[in-house]
Amino acid sequence: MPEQRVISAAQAIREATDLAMAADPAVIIMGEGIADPKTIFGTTDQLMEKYGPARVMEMSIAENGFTGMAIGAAMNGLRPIIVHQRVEFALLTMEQLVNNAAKMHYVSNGAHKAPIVVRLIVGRGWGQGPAHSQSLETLFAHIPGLKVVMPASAHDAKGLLLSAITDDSPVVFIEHRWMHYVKGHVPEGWAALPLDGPARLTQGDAVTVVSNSYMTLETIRAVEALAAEGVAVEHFDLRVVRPLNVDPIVESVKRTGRLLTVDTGFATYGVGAEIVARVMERCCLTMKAAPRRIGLPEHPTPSSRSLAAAFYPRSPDIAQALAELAGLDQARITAIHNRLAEEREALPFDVPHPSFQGPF
Amino acid sequence: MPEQRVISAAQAIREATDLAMAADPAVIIMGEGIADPKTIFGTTDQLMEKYGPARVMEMSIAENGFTGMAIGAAMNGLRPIIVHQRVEFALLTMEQLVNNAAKMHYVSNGAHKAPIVVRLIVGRGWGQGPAHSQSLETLFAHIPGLKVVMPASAHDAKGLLLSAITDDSPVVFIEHRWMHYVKGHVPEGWAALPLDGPARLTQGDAVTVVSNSYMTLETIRAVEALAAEGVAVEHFDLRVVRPLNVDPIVESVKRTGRLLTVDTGFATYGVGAEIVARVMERCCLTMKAAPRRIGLPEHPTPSSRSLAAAFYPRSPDIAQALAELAGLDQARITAIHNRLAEEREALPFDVPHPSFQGPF
Amino acid sequence: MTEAALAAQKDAVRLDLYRSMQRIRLVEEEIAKRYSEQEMRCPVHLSIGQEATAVGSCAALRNDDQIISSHRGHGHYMAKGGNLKAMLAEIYGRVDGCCGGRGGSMHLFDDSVGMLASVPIVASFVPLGVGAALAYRHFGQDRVCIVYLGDGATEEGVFHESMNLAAVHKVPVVFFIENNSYSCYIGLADRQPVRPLTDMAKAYAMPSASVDGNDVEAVQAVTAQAVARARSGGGPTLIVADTYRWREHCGPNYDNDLGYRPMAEVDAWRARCPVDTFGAKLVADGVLTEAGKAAINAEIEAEMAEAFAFAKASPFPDPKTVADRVYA
Amino acid sequence: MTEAALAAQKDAVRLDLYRSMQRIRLVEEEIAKRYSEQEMRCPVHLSIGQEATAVGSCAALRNDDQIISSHRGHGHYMAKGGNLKAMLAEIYGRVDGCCGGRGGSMHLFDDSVGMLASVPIVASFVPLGVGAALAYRHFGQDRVCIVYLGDGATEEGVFHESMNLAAVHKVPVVFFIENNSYSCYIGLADRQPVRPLTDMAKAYAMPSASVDGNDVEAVQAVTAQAVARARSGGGPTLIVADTYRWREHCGPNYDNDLGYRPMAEVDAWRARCPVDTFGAKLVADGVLTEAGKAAINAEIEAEMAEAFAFAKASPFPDPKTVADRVYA
Ligand SMILES: Cc1ncc(C[n+]2csc(CCOP(=O)(O)OP(=O)(O)O)c2C)c(N)n1
Ligand SMILES: Cc1ncc(C[n+]2csc(CCOP(=O)(O)OP(=O)(O)O)c2C)c(N)n1
Ligand SMILES: [Mg+2]
Ligand SMILES: [Mg+2]
Repeated sequence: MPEQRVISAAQAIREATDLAMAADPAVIIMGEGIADPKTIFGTTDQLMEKYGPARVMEMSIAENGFTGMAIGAAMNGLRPIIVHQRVEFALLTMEQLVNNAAKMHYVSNGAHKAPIVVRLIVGRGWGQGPAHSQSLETLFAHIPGLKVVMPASAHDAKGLLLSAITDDSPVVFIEHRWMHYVKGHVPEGWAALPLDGPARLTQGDAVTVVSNSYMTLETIRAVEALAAEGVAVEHFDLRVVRPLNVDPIVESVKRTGRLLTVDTGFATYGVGAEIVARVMERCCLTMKAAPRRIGLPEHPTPSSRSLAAAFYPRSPDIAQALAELAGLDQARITAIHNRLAEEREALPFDVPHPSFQGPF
Repeated sequence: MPEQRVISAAQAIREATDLAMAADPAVIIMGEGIADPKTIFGTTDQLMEKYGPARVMEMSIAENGFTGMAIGAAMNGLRPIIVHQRVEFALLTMEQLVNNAAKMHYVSNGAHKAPIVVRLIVGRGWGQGPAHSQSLETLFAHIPGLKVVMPASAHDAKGLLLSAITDDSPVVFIEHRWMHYVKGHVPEGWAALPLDGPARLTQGDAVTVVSNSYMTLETIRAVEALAAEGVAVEHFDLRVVRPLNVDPIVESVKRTGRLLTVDTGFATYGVGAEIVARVMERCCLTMKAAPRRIGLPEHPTPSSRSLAAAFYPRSPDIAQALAELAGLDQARITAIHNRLAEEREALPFDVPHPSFQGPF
Repeated sequence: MTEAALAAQKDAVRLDLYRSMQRIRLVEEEIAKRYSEQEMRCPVHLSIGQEATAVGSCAALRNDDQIISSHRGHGHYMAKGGNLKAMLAEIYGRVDGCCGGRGGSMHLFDDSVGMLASVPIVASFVPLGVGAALAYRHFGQDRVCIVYLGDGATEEGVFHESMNLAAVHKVPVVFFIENNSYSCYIGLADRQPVRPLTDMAKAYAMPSASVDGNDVEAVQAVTAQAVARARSGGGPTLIVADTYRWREHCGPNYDNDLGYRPMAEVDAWRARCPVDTFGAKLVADGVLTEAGKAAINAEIEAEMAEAFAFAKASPFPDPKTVADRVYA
Repeated sequence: MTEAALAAQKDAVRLDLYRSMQRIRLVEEEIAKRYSEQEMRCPVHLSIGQEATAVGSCAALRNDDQIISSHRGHGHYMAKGGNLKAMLAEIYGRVDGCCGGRGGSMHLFDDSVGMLASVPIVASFVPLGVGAALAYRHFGQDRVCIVYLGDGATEEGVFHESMNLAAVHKVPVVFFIENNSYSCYIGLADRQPVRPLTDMAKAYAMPSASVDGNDVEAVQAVTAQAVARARSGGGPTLIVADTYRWREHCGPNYDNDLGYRPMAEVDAWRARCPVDTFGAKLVADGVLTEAGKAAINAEIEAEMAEAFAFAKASPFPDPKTVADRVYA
């Protein structure tokens, strides 16, 4: 068997972009800092050298303007990828995304397309604070006409980004900053993955858990902890937040009768709310326990690390919820929680893992 | 008993604004067209004459800029009311609202306040089309630090607006265009109503229904139709979308075991999703039927009235869902639906009621 | 070509300008007249009084050039050679409308004549035009895009972002401001400091020009320069054309009774009617006769009669298609 | 006052300018030095090299005037008389920080010295300053607000909306552009057309001034004029001060090895160090001696030692308070 290649999600994103640009001269990339020495955490590395400034367009600090520019260019046949270093910067572009990008195809009765990809990066850690850390996928997922993708692995980051770029509709592609560091087996070449919804990461009959983006990584740890206790959790990584395909989740909950959702963004009016609602519309009368949700609490992100530690739910919290849903006794619940919590206490809360050096 | 005064919601909004401006010189109003001859559907009528241009500030077409201006003014002690003639114009202001208004108090550790009211009007009818008809309450309700209010009656419009203006936090106040015409008993004077959540409009043990804004009016008609059939529906008008108080709804669903939500905005990732999720977290195991949701479908608003008629859910749809949830037999369900549908067919779909003349 | 042939060609061009303005005028007046039938159930923003800006500027374009417009887009669509049937059917909400009835008056899209889009959110379409023009360069085309915007739209930040982006990237775009000095009922002085609107171009070292927006030939001349500059790689230009909206901001009526603008102002602008003054000039120059005018009117009336009949006969879109084409 | 007293007063003012710049320089350098301890766990954007803009302009303000700033706000806070303990505790994420540790380096709020806010979203704070200034007038106060922004921030539409709004409403605000000609690693020429940044003021018929941003007295003089105009009801002014950031955009290090800017450029600006050149001038003028410099340094070192110790001793905010004060 050939040895499988391991790269980081940041490298996978760069590779997908490079492949797409090589395959189609209509693909261009626009953003602030895409050609600077930091190259958006390495995700646009060498693209300027390879494709030049006509296709790797360094932009003025004018997010709304260049988003509209991308939409207009897309209407005339280009396939722009926009990058924002933080989700928050895209708040300036909501009007363009919601009114123009999302509705162009519909309103023109199919005459126009607006195939743009908007890459948004969720900040976390190192005191990012309230305006550099929001996830906000709900804001985009609420809008018909947009697609919203949130990968959680290097493999999916590459495959889903390839499909996002070739998709004829506008796609918001949300990357968690801590996901960039995650490494995994990623096939070489054009390894597109369909934008078709949840991936089943583990099988099980005890509880169904649905997570997205970075929180999938925390959830994997929690699911492992339950597996070690003999509790088989069925874990879905949602991946595509809009259009939302809950069919595999419904099928699973019909078996397990138990559901937990884990959001990377705010819980209230979050992705989990829609999943719970859809699943309950179809499974309510066969539930064995009430559904539960985990997500960010009802306040902004504080900068100080003592407060940030109290802000972000982590694998021990997820494991505890899973164990409670599975009906374990209190002693086992506590044991699982504490084991994970100890493991976690050993690492600083505000950096993803030891290889993360910088303050940014 | 003294005769009760009947005024429209538009008049009630004007009256609340006038009272608040008279009571506190720090209250100002800012917007495009607030002092023009149309006075925002009459809601700012005579305010310029009474309070002058320093407090009734006609604004340039710069929504993001003047929203930030309002926030800065609020930090220094003013209480600006912003008005946008359509919800969509506020998409240009999301960055200001989400990052500055919502977080100012929290980030400054309580030192600053940003007491602004953002009045947003939901367009409907007369071919408004995709960019003049969205409700989008989810976009604001997802953000901790904002309050989101959606009145459905003249009485509540006045009372809740008074509280919104005196509230020390930023409040997004969403008015449906068709609600402006609704008339009702409105007390004179300072008749503030607390921003404390759902109002129970009818009592009943058969089904619980939670609606908001204009859809409360459609729901009232549906609930009446069921009452005529001897089915007692418990109807809540949500009124405050954030902070969300579901306690009375949970208490009700515990009795009825049946829940329908009716949104004015898009159903997916809508207000109903959060209500269903919260109620299910507490009532799942005692439900008699799966919860259901009604809201706008998964596409933009078409302009043509043949298409718009297929876009907006109406009282017959709500009555049908309620009847199905209540477990009525098919014949009765059909009868209820058809009766309401006939009543509806008689009126044009794209205007609220005969007194509505204009194209706007 | 002989001098006579040249003169004849010039006359023909001038007649076309007149015909195109008169077509807009008569169509808009017919829309106004029929609006009270309540069959065109969508907001309409008429361009009566502003015909010369659309016609003069579009006359400087090729068919494969593009334009992009706002809520007040009828005139632009017609001036760019738009299909009257498709426009009216759109306003009537019918399936044969240029957007299949989905957009209404404020969304006129027709690629076949280079009407890229019209968009009802003020200034929202401005960066779309910059991007559209960026694509020309990318595909090696020498096309140009005109972005039409009102004086009100210049207050939106995105207009400035777009000016800067167009200037830095030397995009082949012309920003064409139709300055009717009102945004709805609010005059310029309440919204902007007093200075020539062309001063906004200075912020981006962008060439600019002022022009009498009621003089169709002057508009054509100034636009032709800007278009030539853009086409030859010289980048964007800002044009400010002063003109006047005769009727209410939105809807078919006059609203001078509301008192938001002085009657003397209205009368002065009406006295400078872009269609009539140009017609008179053509008559004076011996290019047009009263009979010629009548013939043009008859021609337009015939086109209109057919187009209105077409629009009203066109079926409503099938409600079953309401959810189609959300995703491409 | 006698001539001698006047001269002494002038000398004292000049010494204050020097002291204030040197304080910023030494504090920022100490932050840079200690950053690798990984105890200040938040992004920091140092203003080393740009001390004269903050100090010169704040010297033109009264204590009850306000300023508003960006991600690069340390210098402004200190120049406005900010509390070093509160600033450092904030950067260290401690409960005694000016925002109780909730904001970090990019959120410095301190009403007691007129530091209205700093906000890390580029240009997002600009309209806040216009609104803050609107409130003065409303309450009959003759205060003024300075809004500090970088050259990059001028590309955001909201800056233009704010300029227009301030001009129309004649709000007592000064837009102060600290032009270090970079936005992160991208130079001005890649982001804007070539022209003086002051040309942006022409778009709003707004008075403007250019100034050497490394000459603290020139900055003070030009700002004083703008502040006087604003205070007396003359409305806003745009000031453009050219200066230079010495270290990396974000973080404590130098980044000249990255090659995004020529070393000759860096060296030329360093040779024009705002602190040292002014120090040398004061020495030449006989206002300052080497011993005086040492005394100032000692004074600042003492304040710093105390403030860093205070910050590090300050407790972390109680996690139990994390959900407090969401709503007022
Ligand atoms: C972002 C936004 N704000 C406000 C409106 C409401 N509105 C529609 S047209 C208009 C006036 C625009 O004035 P101008 O740009 O001068 O165009 P004109 O109507 O004079 O042709 C306004 C404010 C809107 N559609 N979009
Ligand atoms: C809206 C927005 N876009 C992008 C960023 C990322 N960003 C942070 S600082 C900065 C550069 C700003 O340059 P300038 O205004 O010149 O200030 P300087 O850093 O030079 O002091 C950028 C692009 C941001 N914080 N906000
Ligand atoms: Mg106008
Ligand atoms: Mg800079």
